[in-house]
Amino acid sequence: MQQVRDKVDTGSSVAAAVHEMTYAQALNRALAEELERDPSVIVMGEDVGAYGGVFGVTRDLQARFGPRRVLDTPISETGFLGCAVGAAMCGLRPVVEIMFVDFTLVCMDQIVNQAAKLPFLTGGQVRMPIVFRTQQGARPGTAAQHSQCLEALFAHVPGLRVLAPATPADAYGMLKAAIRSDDPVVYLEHKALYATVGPVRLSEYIVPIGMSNTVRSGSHVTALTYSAMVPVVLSAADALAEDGISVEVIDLRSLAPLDEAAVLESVKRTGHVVVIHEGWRRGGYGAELAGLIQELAFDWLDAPVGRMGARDVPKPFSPVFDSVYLPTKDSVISALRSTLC
Amino acid sequence: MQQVRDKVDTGSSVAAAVHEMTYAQALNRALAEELERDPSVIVMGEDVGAYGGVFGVTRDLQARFGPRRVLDTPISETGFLGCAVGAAMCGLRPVVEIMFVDFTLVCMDQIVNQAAKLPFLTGGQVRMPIVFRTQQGARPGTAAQHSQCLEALFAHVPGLRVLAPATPADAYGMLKAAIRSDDPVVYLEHKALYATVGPVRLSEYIVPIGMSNTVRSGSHVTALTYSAMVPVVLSAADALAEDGISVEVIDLRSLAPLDEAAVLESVKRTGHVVVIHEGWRRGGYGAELAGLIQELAFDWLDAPVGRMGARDVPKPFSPVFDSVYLPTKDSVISALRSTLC
Amino acid sequence: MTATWPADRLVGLYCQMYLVRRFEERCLELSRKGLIPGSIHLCIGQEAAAVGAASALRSDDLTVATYRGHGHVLARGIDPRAAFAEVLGRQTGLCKGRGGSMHLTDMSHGVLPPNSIVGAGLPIATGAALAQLHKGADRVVLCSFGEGTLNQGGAHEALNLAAIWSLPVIFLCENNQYSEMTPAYQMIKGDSFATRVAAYGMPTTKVDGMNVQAVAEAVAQAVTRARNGEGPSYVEADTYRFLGHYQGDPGTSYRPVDEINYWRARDPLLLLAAQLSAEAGMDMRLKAEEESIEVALDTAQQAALDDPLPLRDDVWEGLYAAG
Amino acid sequence: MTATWPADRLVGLYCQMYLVRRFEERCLELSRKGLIPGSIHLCIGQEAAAVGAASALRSDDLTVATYRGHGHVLARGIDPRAAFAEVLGRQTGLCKGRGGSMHLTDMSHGVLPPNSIVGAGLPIATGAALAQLHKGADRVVLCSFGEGTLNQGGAHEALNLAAIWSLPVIFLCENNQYSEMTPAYQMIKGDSFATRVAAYGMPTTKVDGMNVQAVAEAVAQAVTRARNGEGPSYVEADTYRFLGHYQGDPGTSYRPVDEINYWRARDPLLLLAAQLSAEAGMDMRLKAEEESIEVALDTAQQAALDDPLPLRDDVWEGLYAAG
Ligand SMILES: Cc1ncc(C[n+]2csc(CCOP(=O)(O)OP(=O)(O)O)c2C)c(N)n1
Ligand SMILES: Cc1ncc(C[n+]2csc(CCOP(=O)(O)OP(=O)(O)O)c2C)c(N)n1
Ligand SMILES: [Mg+2]
Ligand SMILES: [Mg+2]
Repeated sequence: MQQVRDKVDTGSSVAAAVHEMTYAQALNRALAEELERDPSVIVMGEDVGAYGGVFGVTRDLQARFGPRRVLDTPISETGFLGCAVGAAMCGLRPVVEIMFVDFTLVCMDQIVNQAAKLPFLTGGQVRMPIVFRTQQGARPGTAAQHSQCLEALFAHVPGLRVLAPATPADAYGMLKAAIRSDDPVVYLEHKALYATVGPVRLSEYIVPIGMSNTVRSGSHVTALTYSAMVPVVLSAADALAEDGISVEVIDLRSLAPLDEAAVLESVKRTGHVVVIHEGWRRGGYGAELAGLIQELAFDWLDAPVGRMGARDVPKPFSPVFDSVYLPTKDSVISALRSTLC
Repeated sequence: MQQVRDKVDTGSSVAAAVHEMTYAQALNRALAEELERDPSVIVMGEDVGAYGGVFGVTRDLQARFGPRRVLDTPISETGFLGCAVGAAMCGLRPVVEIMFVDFTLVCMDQIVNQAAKLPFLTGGQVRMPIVFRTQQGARPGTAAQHSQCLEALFAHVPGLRVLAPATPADAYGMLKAAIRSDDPVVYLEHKALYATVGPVRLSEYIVPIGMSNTVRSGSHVTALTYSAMVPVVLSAADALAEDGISVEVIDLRSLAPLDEAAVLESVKRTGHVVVIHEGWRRGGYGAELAGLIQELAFDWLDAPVGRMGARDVPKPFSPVFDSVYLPTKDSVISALRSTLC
Repeated sequence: MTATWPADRLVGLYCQMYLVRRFEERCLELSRKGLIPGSIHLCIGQEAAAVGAASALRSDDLTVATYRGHGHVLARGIDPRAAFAEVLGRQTGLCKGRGGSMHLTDMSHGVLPPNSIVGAGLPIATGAALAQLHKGADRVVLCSFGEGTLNQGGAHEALNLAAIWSLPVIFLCENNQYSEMTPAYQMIKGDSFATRVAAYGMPTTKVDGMNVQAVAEAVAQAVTRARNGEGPSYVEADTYRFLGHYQGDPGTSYRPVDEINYWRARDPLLLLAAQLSAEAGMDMRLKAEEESIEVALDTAQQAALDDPLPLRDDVWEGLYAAG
Repeated sequence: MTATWPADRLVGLYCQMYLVRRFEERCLELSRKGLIPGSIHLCIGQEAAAVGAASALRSDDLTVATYRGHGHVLARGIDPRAAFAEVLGRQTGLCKGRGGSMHLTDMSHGVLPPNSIVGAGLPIATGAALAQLHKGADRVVLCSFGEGTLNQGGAHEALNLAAIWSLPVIFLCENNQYSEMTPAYQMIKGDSFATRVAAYGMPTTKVDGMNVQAVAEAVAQAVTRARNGEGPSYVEADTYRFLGHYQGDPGTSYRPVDEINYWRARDPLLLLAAQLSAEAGMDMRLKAEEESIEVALDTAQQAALDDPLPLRDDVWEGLYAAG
C-alpha cells in the first residue's frame, strides 16, 4: 500500500538486511540497538520494564539491559520526566515513555519550561538529549482523554524537535536519530500504527531529523500529511489516480524542524495543496503550514491551502462519530478534488 | 493614544458613569461587582486573598467578601484548578488566578483534559463556568519561564474560550462576560498592561465574547492584533498615517471564538493584512489567522498574510534582545509597509 | 467492625455486588463480541469496595470515580440500561454516547464524571465538596481511586486542600495491589500508602476490601465526620482485581498464580454468601435475588442494544453552553 | 550539633555568608538604580542555609537551587564577576546574559540551572543523582527549595522517586515561614512539613537555619548517607527572609514587625560574629576579611558593569545543539 522512497541513508549499508516487522517491533529494535551501542542511553516509563510496555515497544529490554538501564516508574510523569531532564544534563540520554500523549498535560512543565528552555537559558552550558516517546491518535472507542493529537502544541515551542513516523522503517530510523540528537525530541507514535507491518533496513539506517519523504509523486496537487494519515491519504491518491488526478503525497515525518524546501518545491510545482492531519483543525499544525506556504509560495498558489484536521470537539466516544471526527479516505478525496476546481 | 470604539454595550447605561482607572483596577472592579451580584462566584489563587494578588487585581476582595468567597491557596495549581472544576460542576462560578501563564504548564490537565472536555463527554450534563485568569507577556528582564504567551495552545483546544483584553474598559467588560459565561474561559491579561490607565464605563458594561474592536479605521492594510501589541500597532499606524498609509487596526480581543466576520470584512476591503502578536511565530495564533484568511479571502488578497510574533526562542533575559525578540513599533511599520509593496 | 449486620441488610449489599459483577461480566462478553468499542476496565473482585462505600452515602451525596468506576456508579442506583447504552455508544446512554465506559456520569444520581486521567479526580472531588460547604449543604463527596494514584502529584495537592479547608470528602483508596502491570509496593518505599495521607492531617483507616460490611462501616464513619464538618478522611480497602487491567490484558503474566488464587478465594460475593448461608433458606433467597437481577440485566442490556446510535450531525452537541 | 568548630573553619563560613550578603545588597542597589532588569529574589537572612549546605559538599558535587539561589550558587565558589555580569545581562555572564538572576548556572562548578518554576527542581535533582549512580560516581546532589514548594505535586513525585531508587540527593528545605506573601503554616494542617517527607521513607532533620554550623553538620550527615549509597535525606532549616519576596515587595505589609525583629536579631552573620568575637583579635580579623571581600566585590561588580552586552544577532545561540 505504501511506497516508501527514502532519499537518504546515511549509515553504512554493508550489513544492512531488510526485515519485515511491525512498527512496534521496529521501535523495539531501535531501542535495543541504541541501548547496546551507547551505555548512556536509558529507558524510563510506566510498565516499560518488567512488562515491556503496554504497547510492547520496550519488550524484553529490561531483561536484556537490566533494571538500571530500563526503569519502571511510578505514575509520576512530572517526577520521571524531570528526572530525565536532570539526567540528560548530567550526561545520560534518557528515552522516556509517556503512555498516552494526553498524559503530557500533567507534566507539560518539564517538557516546555524545562527541557526546551534550559539549554538556551544557560547560554548553551547544558544540552538536553531526551526523547519523549509517546503515542497519540483516535481509534474507535477511545474517548476524549485518550485520543488527542497534540503535535501543534509541541511544534509551537522553540527548543523542541517534533517527529511523527508513519511506517516501521521510519519508526526505526527516526527513533535512532532522535536518540542521537542532543536536543529534546517529542517523538509521536500512533496507536493505530503499532501493528502495521513493513520492511525495515536494519543496522545503521538513520532518518535525519528535518527530512520529509515524498511517498508518492504527482503533478496536480500536493497532499501534506504525516503519521496514521499517510496511508489514508495514499489510498485517496490511488483512487484519484484512476480519475487521472495526480496527487503528490509528502509524509512530513519531521514537524519541527519542517522540511520547508521539499514542501515549497512541491507546492510551487503543483500550485495546489491540502494539509491533512488528525489534530484539531483550529490552530492545528496545518495552520502553521498554511501560514508558511501562503507566505512563501503566494504567487504559485492557484487555490488556497486546504486544511483538514479533526473536528474541533473532544473526541466523542461512540464510533458513529468517527467518520465525522477525523478525515477519511472519502473526505480527503473530495478535499483534493475540490481544491482543483 | 488608543481610540476605543466599541460597537456594542448590551447593558443598561442608565447609571453608567465613566471613570479613569488602571487595567488592574478595572479587573478588580469587575470581580467585586460580580462577587456582589452573584453569590455563586468565588475567587481562588495564590496570594489573592489577604494580600490582594501580586498584581493587585484582587485587592480588598477578601476583606469585603470574606475568606470563603476569596480563597488563598497553597502553591498547588493542579489542586486548586481541579477544585475549581469540581466546584463549577456543582454550581459555583470559580474565578481562579494562575499567577503567570507559564505556570499553566504544571496544571494543563485540569484546563485541557478536564474543564474543556467534561461538558462534552458527559453529553452536556455538566457546564463549566470557570474563568482561568492569568497574565502573560515579556517585559524587560523577564526570563524564559516568566514571559511566555501561550494563547495558541489554549485556542487550539475545543471547549475553551480564550480572551485577551487590551484596555481597562475591555478588562472590565470582558471579565464580566467571562464570569457570566457557562463555558470555561482562559482569560489572558498582560503584565505590561496592569498599570495602563483608561476610561471605563461602569455598571452593566459587558463585552460579548466573540466580538472584536476596530480601534482604528483604515483602507490600505489591515493589522490584526490583541493585548499589549494593540498600542504598539496603533502607534505604528499613526506613524504610517503621516506617510499617507491608512492602516485599519482590529483588536481581536476574543481569540476563541474569533470574530471571523469582522476580520474577513476588513481584509476583503483592504486586500492586505498583517497579524501581530507576542506569542512565538511558529505555530502561533497568527498561523490560524493566516490559514483562515487565505482560505476564506483568497481572491481578495493582494499579498500574503503577514505574520509577526516573538522570535522562536525562549525569551532571553538580557534586555538587549528585547527589540529582536518581540515586534516593535519599527518592525511593525516595516512589515505593514512591505506588505503594500 | 461491629457485630455482623442483620441478614436483610447484607442481602441488599449482596444484590448490589451481584449486579455490578454481572453487569461487568456482560460488558466483557459484549466487548469480546466486538459490540463495545475501546477499552473497558473492570472492577470484578473489587465490588465490596464500591458497594460498601456507596451504601454509606445519602442519595444526594456525590461520587467521583475513575475509569474503573462501573461499580461505584451502579451502586449509586443509576439505570443499568443507560449504563449499558453508554458503553455501547448509544444516544440513550448516560452521556449520550459521548463518554463511554470510562466516564459514566449521572448528575441526577450524584455521579460526577469519572476520570481517566490518573489522579485528576481528587482535586475535582475537593471542589465538589467546597461547593457543598459554600451552599451550606451537608452533602459529602466520595472520591475513589487506586493505590497507584497516590504517586501522582496532583493527588497530594488535593489531599492537602481537603485537609486545610476541612472539606467533606472521603478518599477511598482501592488498593488492588497493582497499577496496571506494576506491583504497587515496588513503587513506594515501605509498606504504607496511608502514612502519606496521614501526613496531611486526616484520619486514615485500612479495611478488608473483600468484606463489604467492613468497608461500609469504615466509610460510614468517614461520612459522619465529613457531614459533621470535621473534614476529610482516608479509607484504604485492600482488594484485588480478578481480571486484567483492561479487557485486553489477561492479568496473568505479571501476577503469580498463587496470589491470584489466594484473592479469588476471598471473592467478596463468595465470602458474603458463605457467611449468610448459615441462615436457614438463605441459599434459596440469594438464588432468587440473583435470578431477578439477571432478568433485569437481560432486559436492560437488550434494550440498550436496541437503542439508537447518536446522530452524526449532532457531533457538536454539549461542547458549549447554549447561546 | 557537636562541639563548636575551630574558629578558622567558622571564619571561612562567615566570609562566605558575608560574600553572599554583600553580593545581594549590591544587587539590590543595582536594581534600584535600574541597572538590573526584572525581578530579583534575595536570600538575605537565609545565608546560613546556603553556605552551611554548600560547605558539606565536595567540589564535584552538584547543586540544584531556585530563583532565590544566589547564596547557593556563590557558595559553590563561582566567579562573582560572572554572577554580576549575568544579573546585569552581559555576554560575560554565567549564562551569557540569557538566564538572569533566577537561573545562575555554572556547570563547571557543579551548579545546575536554578529553576523559577516552584517544585520543578526536585525531579531534576533526582535525575542528576540518577546519572551519578549510573556512572558509578559518588557525587551527591544538593537540592534546595522553600517550604511552600512542598505543596506542589511534582515535588512529591520526586521525593518518592529518590526514595524508591535510593538516590544520592539531599533535599534542603529552607523554611523561611512564607511563600510569597502567604504564611507557610496557613497552607498546611498541623505544624510539620517534615512528616510529609518522612512518609516517603527517608530520614528528616530540622535545624536552626540561622546557625551555619548546625546546617553544615546536618547536611554533612545527609551527604555521607548519600555518598555511601544509603539514599536521600531531608533537612529542614528554619530561617527567614529579611526582605520581601522580591525587590519590589517591602515584605512588611503581611508580616508582623515583632516577627521581623525577632528574626533579624537572629541574623546568621551577627550570631556567628558574636560567637566568634569571644576569641581575641577576632573582631579585627573579621573586619579585615570583610574589607577584602568588599574590594573583591567592587572589582567584580565594576568589571561586570564594564562588560559588553550580548550581540543582538546572536539571539539564536544555544537553542539547539550545533549541527
Ligand atoms: C496521568 C496518567 N498517567 C498514566 C495513566 C495510565 N494508567 C491508567 S490506569 C493506570 C494505573 C492506575 O493504578 P491505580 O491507581 O492503582 O488504579 P487501578 O487501575 O489499579 O484501579 C495507569 C498508569 C493515566 N491514565 N493517567
Ligand atoms: C508552579 C509555580 N507556581 C507559582 C509560582 C510563583 N511563586 C514564585 S515563588 C513562590 C513562593 C515559593 O515559596 P517557597 O517555596 O516557600 O520559597 P521561598 O520563595 O519562600 O524561598 C511562588 C508562589 C511559581 N514560580 N511557580
Ligand atoms: Mg491499583
Ligand atoms: Mg518560603
